[in-house]
Amino acid sequence: VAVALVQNAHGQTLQKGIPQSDLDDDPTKVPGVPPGELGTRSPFEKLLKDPSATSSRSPLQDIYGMITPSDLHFERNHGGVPAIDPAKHELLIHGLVEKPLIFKVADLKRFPSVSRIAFLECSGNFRSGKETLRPQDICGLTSQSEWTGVKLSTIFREAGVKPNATWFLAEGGDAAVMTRSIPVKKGWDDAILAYAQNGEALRPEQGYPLRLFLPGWEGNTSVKWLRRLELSDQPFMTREETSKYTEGVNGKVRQFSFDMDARSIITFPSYPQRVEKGWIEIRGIAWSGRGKVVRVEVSTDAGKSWHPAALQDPILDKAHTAFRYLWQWKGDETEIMSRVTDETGYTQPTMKQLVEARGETGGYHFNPITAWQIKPDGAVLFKPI
Amino acid sequence: VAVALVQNAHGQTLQKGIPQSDLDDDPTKVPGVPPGELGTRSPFEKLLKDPSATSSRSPLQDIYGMITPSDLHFERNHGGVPAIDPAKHELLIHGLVEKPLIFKVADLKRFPSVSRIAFLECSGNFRSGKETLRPQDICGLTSQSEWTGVKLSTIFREAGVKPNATWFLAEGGDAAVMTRSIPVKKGWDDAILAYAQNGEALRPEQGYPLRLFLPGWEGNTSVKWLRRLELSDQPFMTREETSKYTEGVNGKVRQFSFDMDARSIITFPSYPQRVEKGWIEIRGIAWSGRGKVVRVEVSTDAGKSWHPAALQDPILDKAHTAFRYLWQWKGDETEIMSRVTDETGYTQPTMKQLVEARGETGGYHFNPITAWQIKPDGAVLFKPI
Amino acid sequence: MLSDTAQLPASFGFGRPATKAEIDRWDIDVRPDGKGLPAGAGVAAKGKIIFDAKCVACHGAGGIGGPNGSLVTTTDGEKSKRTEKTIGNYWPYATTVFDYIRRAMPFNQPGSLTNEEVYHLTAYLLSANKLIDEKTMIDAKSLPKVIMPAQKLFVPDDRKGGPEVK
Amino acid sequence: MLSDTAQLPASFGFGRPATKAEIDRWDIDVRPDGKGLPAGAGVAAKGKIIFDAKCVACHGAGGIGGPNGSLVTTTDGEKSKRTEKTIGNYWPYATTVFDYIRRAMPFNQPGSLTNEEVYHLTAYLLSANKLIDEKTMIDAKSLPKVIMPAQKLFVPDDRKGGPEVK
Ligand code: HEC
Ligand code: HEC
Ligand SMILES: [Ca+2]
Ligand SMILES: [Ca+2]
Ligand SMILES: [Ca+2]
Ligand SMILES: [Ca+2]
Ligand SMILES: [Ca+2]
Ligand SMILES: [Ca+2]
Ligand SMILES: [Co+2]
Ligand SMILES: [Co+2]
Repeated sequence: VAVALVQNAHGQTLQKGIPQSDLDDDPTKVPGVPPGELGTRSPFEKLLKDPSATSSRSPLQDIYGMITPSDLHFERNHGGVPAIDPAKHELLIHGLVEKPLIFKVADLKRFPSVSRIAFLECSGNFRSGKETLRPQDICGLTSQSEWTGVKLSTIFREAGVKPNATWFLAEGGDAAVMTRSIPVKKGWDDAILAYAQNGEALRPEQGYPLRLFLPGWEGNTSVKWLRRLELSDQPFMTREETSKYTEGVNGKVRQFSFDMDARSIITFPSYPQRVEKGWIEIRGIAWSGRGKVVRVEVSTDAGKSWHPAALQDPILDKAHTAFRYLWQWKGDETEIMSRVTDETGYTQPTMKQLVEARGETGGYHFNPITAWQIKPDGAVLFKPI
Repeated sequence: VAVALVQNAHGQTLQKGIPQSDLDDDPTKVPGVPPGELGTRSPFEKLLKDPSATSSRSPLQDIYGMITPSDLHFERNHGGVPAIDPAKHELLIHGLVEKPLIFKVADLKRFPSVSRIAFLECSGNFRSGKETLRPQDICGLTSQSEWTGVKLSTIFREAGVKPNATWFLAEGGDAAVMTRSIPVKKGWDDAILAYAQNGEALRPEQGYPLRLFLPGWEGNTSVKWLRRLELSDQPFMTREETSKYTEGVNGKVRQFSFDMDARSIITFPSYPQRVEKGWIEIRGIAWSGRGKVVRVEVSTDAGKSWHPAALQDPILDKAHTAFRYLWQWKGDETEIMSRVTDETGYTQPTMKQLVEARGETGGYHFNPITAWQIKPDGAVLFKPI
Repeated sequence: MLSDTAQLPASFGFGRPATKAEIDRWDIDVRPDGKGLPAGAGVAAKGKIIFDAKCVACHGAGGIGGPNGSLVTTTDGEKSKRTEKTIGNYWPYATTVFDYIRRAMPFNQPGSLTNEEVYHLTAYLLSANKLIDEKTMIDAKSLPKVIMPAQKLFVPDDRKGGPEVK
Repeated sequence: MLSDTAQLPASFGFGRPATKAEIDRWDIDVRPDGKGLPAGAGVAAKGKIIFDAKCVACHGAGGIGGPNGSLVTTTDGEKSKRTEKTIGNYWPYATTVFDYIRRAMPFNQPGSLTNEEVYHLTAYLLSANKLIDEKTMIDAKSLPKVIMPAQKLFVPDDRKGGPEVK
């Protein structure tokens, strides 16, 4: 069989004649592929998001470190990914401002810029129900990038946001003309009009050529394909902040629930991985929409005792933070789980605590402690909750 | 004309019927592409490395923030990119060790892991000669990733490196069977056996499935496609540390010049960009192989006066650090340039200082201050040195 | 010369002033107080005709039970395990019906309806949900006044971080 | 239970012991003291024949002036602006010639030469560079003893950071 392992033009030319049997032997005896215009991904790496009609989940169990490769960043949209010519895309800011303005993307790039590494998570990011769920299935609607753009506060100053403006509408240029009302305070605090992600322009699925990015807030508020900002003295009560992205809590409906509560998940070992007896480095990610992760604890005895995990530097504000805990597994059946505490002192709750506090078994903003069953044969299964 | 702007199967199906004229108008009236298995890059973004027969340069002038997209990471190899099946790849450690060992990549992934964001730069990373050079052409052989792997010190302990081991040979499994001798101390200090980059497995061009990563050291020592480590009481004097990667200095030949001296470059504005009168955010990256960047200064008057630039957090050890300086350009012809100071107190020199210190006008490890000419019409040209 | 980009000039001067025409072209939102509602009016009977032509395939006959979700409250609430959230039982503001349909529906032809059509559809869906009488004319005046039963349920988020689970 | 992965167990037990055969299969390096040189021997005359067949296209007749660089020092050093770096004028150790050719050359068929062929080629290139007599037999004993003129030039890096530019 002829193979082309490096998938660019050079690779296909140079390597297509190499019989598989030679590769089995010794790559040092085969001239390699010369440098190219774009790097490739090894065909041995099968990295895929898991798409439904409305979202696509990041393969958390396959991801290392804190950066999500841009093509594996989760997706959630309400009208599909639009095809936008960046030269024609414009952002309008109007309403309670001194000077209504229109910016081309190129105009926005001229303003002082800022970069920050932060997670983005959909508030509908929880699934349970069967043992054969992967981290990707349970909570694959979270990803992390380095976002670059202009601070929204800079644009607020430029347009002259009036003192009586308390909310603003962020509107996308997609088929859903996605809209959310955001408190103006968030705009002054740390909102970014992002045009880049992990060193390059935003990917189309993440809002190319321009999106709002609200660190720590539920993903839907970081409106993608952003084309309009209207300053107002009240919220607009759009469909996404009334019919959707609200949740029943003790007979009421909680609205404008922006903050993403602190959460963690063990990504190794997890289903469908298997473990062997001996030393196991338990690995995972932890994050909080309210600041830094200060502590992650791991239990390897089904929650009876908890032990501090090591956190990987740099520990950033509102960012996925990798944690690790070294465990010697003797082969006994057990359950492993993690819980995070953030800088506000909030500790990730159990499902039981969440249900007790809210009087609901589902809805948005479910961030329960997630346990994995370790079977004597090394199989790892999700523990449905 | 029919266009397919989102380049996955869905995109091609859904959008191929959209006439270009509709896209000109309003993407809100066109159903978008549903979520997919892999994200895409907008076809409007033309990001390419610039390959020669032996290397390929990162488009620094097009990159935002501190992470280099993995497919734009620079390349330098001496026998091409090998095609390696990760299930068959092995690492041998032997020589002055108690227990010679062989690890599969999967074995290495079981050890305690570490991640760090750090630059990788080729020591041959300097070109000059004409005004129409981009940052990519001048010093595109530097890139930055989040690297994940196992500390080499962990593997040293596992194999039992003997006290008399002072050097080790790192050997690649490519057609060059690349070899470098490395002081054992670096192995204990901060060397990583890296298997992942920016959240996913190493890319083939960066050493898939395993590479050595030596933070702050000249790129060639971070041997890619790593297959063997031999502990020794002396260096091996391989071709890459004698005939190559050595440099004439005042009549002598400097060898084992590992550290990458501190360096910075303004990436905006730079050739072939153009500027307009008014406020310009001068942007660039600065880094040092000897620790953190502590200061970047910018001159907008051809080096007569220097002003501190803002550094983007997080400022990491041996990492590209973004800097910015806000400048009001009145339209006069001038030159702009940057210089970095690292935590050892080393300040990036001028070419004149380098030539005076070394008695050579070329060779490895040239890190001079780089100036851009700003022409009255807004053209930006490199100032050859 | 500024040494830190945090010390910004009063204005950078980038971008261009937006004209009224440019704002009006995009300013399609409708607030709960009716700000943003265009001229025009609608009635349920006309809305039903449009609904049956353009919406029924996805949202079901009478707005109940379609593949993309019910829009109208059913009376068999007791029977189903969890009552489906609809305009009638979950939407706090009637203006959102107009706003959302105009911006996003029908899903396969977004932005294709006239204001008049949206008024008719809004009247139809409010009437089918028994929120207005089937004869009530819906326009910029009347729509904000429609009383939505769910509105009293809505409370702003009171989570604040800290030890308490909420 | 360890709370920090910095406190490591004495051994994790991952990987497997390497057998001598497994080490020998890959242990192809040659040190300046000759450690690693295999059995066999070579002479320049035989090396020239191999060179003309397998190397000349890339490195030029007599190892001078090929598209992939000269390997042999020319006498017209004065004429060219900068003397090309070759084995004769820049390589500090003769053992590197054997090591490098065996591991990486010919570029288009790497790893294809026998040890005997590499000894012949090494002898030829050393002789062409006038570092050995054309009759000298090169083997594990003699190769490390070849005196390389460039060796005295090599000094370890003395850059250390700090204010000094070096
Ligand atoms: C091709 C399928 C389709 C058609 C036709 C369609 N819709 Fe929809 N509708 C949807 C989908 C899908 C959603 C959910 C969109 C999302 O993901 O946010 C939706 C959502 C809605 C909602 C919000 C429901 C809620 O509870 O939040 C309303 C109201 C609505 N549609 C009204 C209409 C009207 C009125 C029409 C006809 C003019 C129509 N739809 C035609 C598919 C359709
Ligand atoms: C198809 C072209 C080609 C052929 C044939 C070839 N070489 Fe090379 N040779 C190269 C290239 C290219 C390099 C530089 C490799 C690199 O990038 O490190 C090189 C480098 C060398 C060097 C190191 C030169 C230096 O100054 O560092 C030696 C020695 C050498 N070759 C010897 C040989 C010998 C002996 C043969 C034949 C057995 C041979 N080459 C055949 C292309 C070739
Ligand atoms: Ca074979
Ligand atoms: Ca048109
Ligand atoms: Ca080889
Ligand atoms: Ca409005
Ligand atoms: Ca639309
Ligand atoms: Ca050896
Ligand atoms: Co919410
Ligand atoms: Co060097």
